[in-house]
Amino acid sequence: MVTIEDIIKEENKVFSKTKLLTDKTFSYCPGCGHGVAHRIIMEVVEEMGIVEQTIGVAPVGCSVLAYDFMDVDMQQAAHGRAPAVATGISRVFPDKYVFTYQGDGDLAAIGTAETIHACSRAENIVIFFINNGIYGMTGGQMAPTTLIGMKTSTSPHGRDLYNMGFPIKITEMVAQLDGVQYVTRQAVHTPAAVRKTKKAVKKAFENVKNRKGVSFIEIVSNCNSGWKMTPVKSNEWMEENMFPVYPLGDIKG
Amino acid sequence: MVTIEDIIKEENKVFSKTKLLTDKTFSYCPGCGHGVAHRIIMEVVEEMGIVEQTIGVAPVGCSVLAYDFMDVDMQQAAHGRAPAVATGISRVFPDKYVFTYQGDGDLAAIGTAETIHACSRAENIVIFFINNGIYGMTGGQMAPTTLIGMKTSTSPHGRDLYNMGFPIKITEMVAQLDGVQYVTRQAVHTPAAVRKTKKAVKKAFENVKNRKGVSFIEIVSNCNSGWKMTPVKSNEWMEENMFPVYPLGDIKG
Amino acid sequence: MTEEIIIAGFGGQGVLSMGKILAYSGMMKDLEVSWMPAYGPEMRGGTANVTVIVSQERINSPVLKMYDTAIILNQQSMDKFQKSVKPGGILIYDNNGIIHPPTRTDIDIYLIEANKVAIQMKNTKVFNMVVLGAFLKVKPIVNLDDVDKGLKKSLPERHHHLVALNEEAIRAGMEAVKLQQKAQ
Amino acid sequence: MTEEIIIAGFGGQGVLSMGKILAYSGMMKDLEVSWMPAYGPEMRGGTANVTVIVSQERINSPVLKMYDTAIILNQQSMDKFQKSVKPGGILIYDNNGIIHPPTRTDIDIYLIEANKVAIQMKNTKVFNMVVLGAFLKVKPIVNLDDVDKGLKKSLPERHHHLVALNEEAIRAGMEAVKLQQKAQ
Amino acid sequence: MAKIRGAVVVDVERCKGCVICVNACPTNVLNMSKEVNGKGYSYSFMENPEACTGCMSCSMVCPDVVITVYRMKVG
Amino acid sequence: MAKIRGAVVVDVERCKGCVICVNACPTNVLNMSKEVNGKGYSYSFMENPEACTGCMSCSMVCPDVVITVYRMKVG
Amino acid sequence: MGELRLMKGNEAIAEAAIRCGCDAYFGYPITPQSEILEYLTLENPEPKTGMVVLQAESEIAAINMVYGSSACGKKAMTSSSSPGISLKQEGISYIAGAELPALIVNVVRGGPGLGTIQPSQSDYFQSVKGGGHGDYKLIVLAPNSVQEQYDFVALGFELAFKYRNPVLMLSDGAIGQMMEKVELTDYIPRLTNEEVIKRTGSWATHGKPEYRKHNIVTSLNLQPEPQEQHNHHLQAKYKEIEENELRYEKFQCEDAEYVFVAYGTSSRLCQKAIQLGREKGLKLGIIRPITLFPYPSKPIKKAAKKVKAFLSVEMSAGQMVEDVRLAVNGKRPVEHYGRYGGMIPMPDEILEAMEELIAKVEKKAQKKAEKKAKKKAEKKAKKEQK
Amino acid sequence: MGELRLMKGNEAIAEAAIRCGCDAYFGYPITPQSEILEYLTLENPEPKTGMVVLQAESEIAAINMVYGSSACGKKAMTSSSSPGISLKQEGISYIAGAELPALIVNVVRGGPGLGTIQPSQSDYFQSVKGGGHGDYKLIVLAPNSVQEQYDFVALGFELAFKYRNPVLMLSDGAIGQMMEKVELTDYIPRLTNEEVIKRTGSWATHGKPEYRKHNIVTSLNLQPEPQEQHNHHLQAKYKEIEENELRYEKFQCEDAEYVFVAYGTSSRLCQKAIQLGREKGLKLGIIRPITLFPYPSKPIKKAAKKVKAFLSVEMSAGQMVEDVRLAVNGKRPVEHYGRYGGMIPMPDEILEAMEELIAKVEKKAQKKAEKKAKKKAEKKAKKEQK
Ligand SMILES: Cc1ncc(C[n+]2csc(CCOP(=O)(O)OP(=O)(O)O)c2C)c(N)n1
Ligand SMILES: Cc1ncc(C[n+]2csc(CCOP(=O)(O)OP(=O)(O)O)c2C)c(N)n1
Ligand code: SF4
Ligand code: SF4
Ligand code: SF4
Ligand code: SF4
Repeated sequence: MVTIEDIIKEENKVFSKTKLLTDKTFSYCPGCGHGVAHRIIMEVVEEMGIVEQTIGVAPVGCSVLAYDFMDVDMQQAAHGRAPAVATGISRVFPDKYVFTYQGDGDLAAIGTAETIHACSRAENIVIFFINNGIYGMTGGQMAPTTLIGMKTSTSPHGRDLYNMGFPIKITEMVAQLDGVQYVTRQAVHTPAAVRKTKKAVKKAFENVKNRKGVSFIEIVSNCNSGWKMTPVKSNEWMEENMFPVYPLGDIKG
Repeated sequence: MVTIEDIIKEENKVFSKTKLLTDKTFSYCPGCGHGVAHRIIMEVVEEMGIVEQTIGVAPVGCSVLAYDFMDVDMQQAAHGRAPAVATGISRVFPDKYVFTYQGDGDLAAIGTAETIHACSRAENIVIFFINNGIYGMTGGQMAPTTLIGMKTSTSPHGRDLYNMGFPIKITEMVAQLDGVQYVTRQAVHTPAAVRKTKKAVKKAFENVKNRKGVSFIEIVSNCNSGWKMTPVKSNEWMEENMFPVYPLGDIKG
Repeated sequence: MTEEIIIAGFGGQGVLSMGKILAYSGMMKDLEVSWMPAYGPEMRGGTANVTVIVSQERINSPVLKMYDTAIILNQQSMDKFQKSVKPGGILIYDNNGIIHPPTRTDIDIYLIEANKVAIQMKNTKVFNMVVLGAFLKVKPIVNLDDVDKGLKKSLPERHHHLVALNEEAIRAGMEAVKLQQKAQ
Repeated sequence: MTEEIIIAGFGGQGVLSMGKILAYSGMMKDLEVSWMPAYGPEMRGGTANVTVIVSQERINSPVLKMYDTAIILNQQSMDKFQKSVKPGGILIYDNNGIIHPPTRTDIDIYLIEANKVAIQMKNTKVFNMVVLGAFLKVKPIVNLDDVDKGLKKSLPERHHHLVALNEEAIRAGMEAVKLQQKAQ
Repeated sequence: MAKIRGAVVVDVERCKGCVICVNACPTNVLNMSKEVNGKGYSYSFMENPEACTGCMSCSMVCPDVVITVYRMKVG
Repeated sequence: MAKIRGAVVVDVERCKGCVICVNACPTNVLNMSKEVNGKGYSYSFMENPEACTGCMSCSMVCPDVVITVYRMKVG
Repeated sequence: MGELRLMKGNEAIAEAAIRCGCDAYFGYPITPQSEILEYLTLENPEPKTGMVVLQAESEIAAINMVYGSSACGKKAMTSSSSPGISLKQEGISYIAGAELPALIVNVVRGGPGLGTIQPSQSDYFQSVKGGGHGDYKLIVLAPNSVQEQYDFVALGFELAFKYRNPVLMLSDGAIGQMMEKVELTDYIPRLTNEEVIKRTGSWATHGKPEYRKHNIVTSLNLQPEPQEQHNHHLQAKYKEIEENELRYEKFQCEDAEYVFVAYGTSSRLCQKAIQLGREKGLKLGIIRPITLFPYPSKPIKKAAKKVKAFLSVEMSAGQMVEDVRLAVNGKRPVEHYGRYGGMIPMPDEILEAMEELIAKVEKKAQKKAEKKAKKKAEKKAKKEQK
Repeated sequence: MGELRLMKGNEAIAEAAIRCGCDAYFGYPITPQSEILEYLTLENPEPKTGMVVLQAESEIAAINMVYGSSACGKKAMTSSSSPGISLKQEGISYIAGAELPALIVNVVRGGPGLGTIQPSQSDYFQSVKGGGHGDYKLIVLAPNSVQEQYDFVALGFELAFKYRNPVLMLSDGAIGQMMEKVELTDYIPRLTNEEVIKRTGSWATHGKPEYRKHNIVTSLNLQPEPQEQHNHHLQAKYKEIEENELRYEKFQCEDAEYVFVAYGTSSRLCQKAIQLGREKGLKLGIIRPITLFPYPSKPIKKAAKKVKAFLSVEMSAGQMVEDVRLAVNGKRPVEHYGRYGGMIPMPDEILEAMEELIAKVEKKAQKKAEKKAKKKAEKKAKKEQK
């Protein structure tokens, strides 16, 4: 009989944390998709062997501390301005792999202009857009991507069209821009989704290598704290409610 | 024989300046399209009899002095923020006809976020977007809508893709937003174009009456000073070069 | 009369709302009150504490370094706030999860096994009310009537049916609190 | 030596570039120079004026209220700047379009019919160089050599063939300028 | 058949001489003056007044709204 | 035919008890502990270790990257 | 007496807005003030009072929405915390330049940059001297209690409309997050459009009726001369505000030898320090500016006649202390004590700082006295020698 | 001697950037400084020196691009004019908080709001006291000639990197638009990436090599304690800057009884006023702050010992005058003379203002003397009576 001890041996290890994640425990809530997204990105950087060329930008949002977890050179950016900051980096270091890691509040509300113009200028960067339909860090307020009827701390009676307008599909808008090479919408809540997302991440970094302009990866994710659900429930809710509005798959390139 | 004096009689008058334009001489350069656009808008306001309900917003740009020419209540807005200002007006005066009158630098560069979010929120306003492919007021600098290869004072060797990115078709982007009812692209350089534009303007104000959300009217126009051409030549150049990139016609609604 | 209190524990223990009810009760008795939470990122998961002051006079500083009473509900808070009780003051604590019990000898130390009591009451949500009961037994700065009114004020209408249960918990706390050590 | 000059006229008359060439010429002669335009929305179409100072010493204020010399090229500027010539100073003007000629008696007044001269030369673009010539005749603060160098410096290479034409215009201006009235 | 005759009045002092109306007139009524107005612009005037049909093409495109148009049936 | 056996090691102190791995495991290997860790979270553990194939489904979705996976061919 | 409620400072602002007839709130989430927007969206006043509440896409959009609304003669407000207020600086300068009545709340947190979310008072300069461009002044109200957070909303609007000038309520994370008793005032109905037009018809945009010229709201002057005129007008207005609207509070100053100057949260901490100090026999008092512009320079100057020294206490590296120094103008020592970056100084450290200042001053005085005595003695000795 | 060229102040800045090895310029058009971007795009330095020039979509984007570049250890700069600088305040606070070296140019125009495009000095408070949130300081350089516009670019970068602190060049429309002689310096090649890494490897982001920990650029501290520590560090740095980097100029101060204090354009105007005044026999001088932070408080304080009064001359309603007052600390009268909203005061009006001040001071002195004399006489009379 094979015992567990027989299996748990260095030579049998098939999955462990990438070295490019630090030893710090993620500051995210239990079950939050930010962690998986972090991991995938760092795995790709590790696998491509580009850590010496990689510079990340994390604006405010729950992932403001990404610099504590991702073991690459990182800049913390002002709310909404990560694409401008990334432009500043990429322009003076044209050979680096520069990425931003932004929430929906950040990218699609206050940062709309910076997002659209970095894309339109075809900056040679990767934009990761974590769409959890809410402002996580500040306590669950409504985001531009909040669904109609969804309750948040600033739409406590549900987002209503009349007052608060429509959810924005900024990813589809960005896809229209000539400066954008590759646009895809993914998720990280199931093993299959994670595998697809990882492929997309790899493709995005390859695009940087080939100087193709912006690669834009939306990751539809949960915010169980903001949504006030258990992690498992939140993932189900996400499939049922978010995916119809934000359908997964490649949009461009 | 009928003499000219016979014809020039009050009862034969078929066209004269609308009362809603003040007596001040436009501050625009000779041949600039801003003047025609002003006239059409004021004519429609007059014809619809809504002057008591009309409030206009003009941000900086050559038309910053629109308030000197349009004889309706007007607010001067900060660069790029007219849609936010208009939101502020329309929300406290929901029954008013609120319009913005913005240049391409204003609407499509610094004001991108305000434009897109006012549209997304379905504010009940009209946005006039005068696209002359240049920053007129400040001396002919490159705008987001400047064509590839076009020379401006900040793209003196011609706009090049690599450094300055692609022209933005913000009108097409805006058309994608659910909060926008009506999107059209027009011009004011020929009698026929003017007539079409006027129809569009009327439709836009009708939409406000019916609380339909944003009506967005792009007017592709000349800036002979910025383009360094005579007015007549600039209109020809516009037809040949601008219209292929910014084709006229209704885009939505 | 001025009573300066710190209540400190884990995020989920109802520390803030206990402080709120106490403050509300004081208000019902026409006293001046202040409720000052330590807020910040630690709120999520981490520790929580709130300074409550109840007084017959206008309250000046809502934050303090030394307190008349410290109500301590976990070890971290014990480490932080034991030393902040004024000499001759009061420390009330729940020993659940406490590894190093209080050691000061110049203050009155009370034990309230609120966790236990709440479990006995088959409702862990009333934990904080049990603690409140303990405090009010030791320092009856407001009476049950005030608390009743305070509860009603601070709970939304649809939760008013819980008032009775909360009262019960407070009484249970009053009974369960034990003087462990008198100031020497 | 310090010469404080205002040149004022219409937008298209080459007022600013005339000032620039004068300043550049001064520079070529190792003098200190400053060139301060009145800028603003009036630039488009309206009036234009520039203060040029040429001095052996470090220049302090680049803007002034009173000038040694005023070069005036339209009525509006006459109205504005006639009074700003220092007593004993100089006023040079082109009478084309001037309805109210200068009336001051405490300054030297020179007339330069630059418009006429330029038309005679069949090149209205040299108008401002004719005026410059007039000024340099009256106040030879720089010599033609310096102007030559200044022109070359201020014109882009591809326009250097125009230097000779400009020089000719300057000489024409030098000849054409007439003293209308000596300060009394 | 009744003929339509038109005429335009250009507010000379406000005309900026942009030539756009001249260009727009389908019957070549307008041309630019030799003289200039107070602002230094040559201005538009009816060179062939007989050809004017009062179609308003010029007034439609005049950026400075300085053209008034008259029209009457003749005959 | 060679069978694949797997095993996972959960870094118990870093597990946040989100249950996502439990849900993701196709062979129902994992479950949540009765006890809590130092941070007060119940944590994931192999309830049915024999069923583990080392498919990495759990580790793929663990938001805190606390699962290490081992796999070997058996027989 | 009005209804009493236990409220957070942030909530009090929101409730006050609803009750005082505010027409519109535009905001964007940021800690530690998000409760204002949250409370308002929960209460959802629009169906009840007609007050509009809107989450803007950014702080910049929010301040420009306020511009639009207040240029209509409506009572409009926004709130944010430090980084968000920095973003609003252009908008604030426009509002001041166009002379619009508006209320802006800054619930200050520690800076610079992203900083912390804990309370601070390090935006004093920005608020009082002018964070935006140009010569303008905001009327700055500095509440130090939840009740004042409540009261200063109505007061803010009153002043804003009285002078057609933006009013800034300079709060901080401590007052925003703490709960105290608040006495609520009755609901004042929003002005009807007719009333708004009556009150603001001379300048605001409501749509131009037949009987008047069109109204224009702008801060532009292409020519510098009229712009200077406009600035003169603004300066005259600021002077008027200085003369009429000074608000401050003195506490235990009658016999005080040493006086704190502190506003907002710090003033509460100082009051406790005074209590502790008086228990020790120290004669301490405090002057609390309630309006930071206009600043109570005159009362401080007057106090300088009797007081031996001033200690300016701020949760900053020392900003308001400059205004204390300007007021005292060298007459007395003025020092600063501060904690910052999100730290709150405890009353006992404040007292310690004051004791140090006292020691310093007394030592100096003693030395001076000794010197004098010595001189006298020497003189005497000399005389006697003679 | 380097090549001489007649240049606009704005052009001088652009040329200096190219020549001093600047890595990146990010800007957005606004009068009266658009020539900087225009000159740079025309010169198109990228193919020649590798310097990047980019027109951003807004001032906010531009300042954040600067953040990104300078966090890479590169020499990055931006420029704007007043309203645009207001928009950059959040970004500036971030750059200061994250301790990044960067150069920001403000070619000031008249405010508030949209104001005018004519020169002004009404952004002094914003520049010197902190337009953004939090306790931070910019090193502020105030050129008063086109040559200094040129020189202060290299100097600005030098100081920015020496202290890892943003440097603001506070210019105005007059210096930006005027032409003067400029002596150009030689081209200094941009640092290579290796040199950049050598110089900034301890903190900047270049991509993490094996041998070091990852570098993080941030201004965030979730806990207030470390944020206070960070602030202490910043304050210590500012003190160091105050000790080392003070720059000012005295002109005709040796025998001066009355002294102007003025910076930038105003200082040039005052020099002319001094010339005019000396022609009349008035003993006038000027202290010109070249750095506005650090401010020449000590030299002014020292001067106060001999000088009878100071006149602060600014193109503003009176901003820097506060710093003069703080320096003089009540020892002498300090007054302000200003034109604003885009107006430039003429040297002769400045002289007039000074003459008024002189008259006032002398009258007071005379009165005092008379009083004294009267008292003496009375005393004498009394004595004699006795
Ligand atoms: C200028 C500015 N405004 C507001 C904030 C407050 N703030 C911090 S993060 C955030 C939004 C976070 O939401 P999102 O970008 O969706 O990321 P998430 O936290 O959901 O991952 C806000 C509004 C800020 N830090 N700066
Ligand atoms: C915050 C700010 N940035 C820049 C400017 C300068 N500015 C005024 S108008 C303008 C752009 C004008 O271009 P556009 O919007 O295309 O209008 P146009 O003049 O061409 O009609 C700019 C950059 C300003 N006034 N405010
Ligand atoms: S608040 Fe939401 S987004 Fe933020 S860490 Fe928690 S679950 Fe994730
Ligand atoms: S600069 Fe261009 S847009 Fe402006 S008025 Fe002249 S032609 Fe029109
Ligand atoms: S279009 Fe109007 S402005 Fe232009 S030439 Fe004709 S009449 Fe004059
Ligand atoms: S997914 Fe990870 S954190 Fe969540 S329960 Fe499983 S092991 Fe724990």
